Amino acid sequence: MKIAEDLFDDIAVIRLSGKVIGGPELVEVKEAFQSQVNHDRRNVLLDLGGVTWMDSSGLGVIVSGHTTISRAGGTMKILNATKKIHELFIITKLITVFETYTDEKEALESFQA
Amino acid sequence: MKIAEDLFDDIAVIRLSGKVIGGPELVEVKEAFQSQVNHDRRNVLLDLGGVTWMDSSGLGVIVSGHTTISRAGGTMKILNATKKIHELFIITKLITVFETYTDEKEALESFQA
Amino acid sequence: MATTQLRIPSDHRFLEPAQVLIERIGRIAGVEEDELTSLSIAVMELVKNGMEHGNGLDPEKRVSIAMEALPGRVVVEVEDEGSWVPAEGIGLEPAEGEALMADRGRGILIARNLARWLDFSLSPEGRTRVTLIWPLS
Amino acid sequence: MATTQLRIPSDHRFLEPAQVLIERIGRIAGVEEDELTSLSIAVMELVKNGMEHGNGLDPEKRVSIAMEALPGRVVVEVEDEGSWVPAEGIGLEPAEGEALMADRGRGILIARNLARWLDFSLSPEGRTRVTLIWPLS
Ligand SMILES: Nc1ncnc2c1ncn2[C@@H]1O[C@H](COP(=O)(O)OP(=O)(O)O)[C@@H](O)[C@H]1O
Ligand SMILES: Nc1ncnc2c1ncn2[C@@H]1O[C@H](COP(=O)(O)OP(=O)(O)O)[C@@H](O)[C@H]1O
Repeated sequence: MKIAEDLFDDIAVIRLSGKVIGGPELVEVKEAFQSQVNHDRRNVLLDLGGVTWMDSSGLGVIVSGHTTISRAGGTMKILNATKKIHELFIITKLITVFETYTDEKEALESFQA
Repeated sequence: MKIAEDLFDDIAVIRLSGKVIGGPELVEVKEAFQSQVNHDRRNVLLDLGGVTWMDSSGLGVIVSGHTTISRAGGTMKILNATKKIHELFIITKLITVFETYTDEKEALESFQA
Repeated sequence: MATTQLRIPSDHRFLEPAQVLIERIGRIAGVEEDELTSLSIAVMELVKNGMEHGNGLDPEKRVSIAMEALPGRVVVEVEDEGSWVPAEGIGLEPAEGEALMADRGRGILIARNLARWLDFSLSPEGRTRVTLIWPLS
Repeated sequence: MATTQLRIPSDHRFLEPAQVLIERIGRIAGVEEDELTSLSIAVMELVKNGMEHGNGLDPEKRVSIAMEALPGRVVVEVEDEGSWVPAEGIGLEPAEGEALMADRGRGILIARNLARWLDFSLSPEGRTRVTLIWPLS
């Protein structure tokens, strides 16, 4: 698993890639979310386009990030969930909680609205 | 494992790549050697540059190919054995049987000599 | 064909090797290429539960994964060193309301939804055994 | 850390998944990155022997690979369902002369040369067990 970050004006894009499979790496993802709050960034776009494998542990850490950011008055949205990952959001009904996008430009603009 | 073939004048270059790990794929390699003899090609250069994994079964099929080609009056030489594979040729003393090259041009020219 | 079996210590570092093996054995057993990820997700949910809940992440305790190809299906059995009897209907329905935002509690739900069939039992030695059936098309 | 164990049917299709697993477990056990291929070559020579010579490629018979990290070394035990007692000094010296060009007979020589230590015994159940020790630097 890899984590990369981009900043577009006041929107932080966190890009996960590889296998999100559990253990210490999930703590890293959690910290990436917490770090946005610490830097007073409220608009977070989580790019899952490069994630090749993820299970409920990955969902758990995304949900907890969403909660952290919401509590700080911010919003987290999801970009490019692959078909398999989208299926996990549907099975767990988390799809009702997250705004999901397949186009980065559109996703970034949605924060401005 | 993949097998590709190139023909330079009267020299057949057989390029193996991937994992040469045993079972039916070894039969394919054997057939690639036999096919040179069937087509009356006597100069065979075996390119191992793309082989990422090989063990004694791979050596066995190379030795048997060498025998097949020698019996038909031809020669088989080895190109680009990686460090790990070269080590196998040394351990087994097969290095005393095969001419090995690390430069394709040089290897091809050696058949002309 | 005999059963393939993998036993790993309860340590997160072994999850990835297990996931890779499950997909490769699934492929040999005849699972479609585009279903291999779902198979490994379902099985790994159970393996992770065995490591974490069954074995309390004690690296001296192991989780066993047995995979067998039978006509029309692959049967996977995941065993840990605990002896757990789950509540009736566990993982049948997604959480609602507040609970929807819990950090955990989605593993069995996901495994159940991806596989055709999931069953909890105790092995002859009294250990937690989860059986998953994956249909072959 | 408990032993990791893989049991596979005697079918060549399982060789590649086993090789991949051995390298991953070797990495976790602390084997250097550039030694992982040599480790997996050495172990797979034994696994292939178990499948072919010990089990006669009967897919109902299995080969077991157990890997354990101990201080300074990784111990690998490969067992099949035969009960073989090898000749003294097997695989200590490379073939010479005519025999150099034989199709087979290089597996144990290679395993011996790549690993620090190789030993043949029978398990308590009387089955062929080959033990390989890989030093950690
Ligand atoms: N192998 C097991 N041994 C003991 N308890 C288990 C086991 N698997 C699951 N459980 C229990 O069932 C609950 C639900 O499991 P699951 O749906 O996978 O979610 P999670 O593991 O994220 O909590 C766990 O929190 C745990 O209490
Ligand atoms: N697990 C085993 N069970 C029975 N016989 C074996 C076993 N391993 C090796 N042998 C015997 O030892 C011989 C030498 O083995 P090896 O050096 O690996 O070469 P190869 O397998 O290519 O013949 C084999 O041909 C076989 O007769």
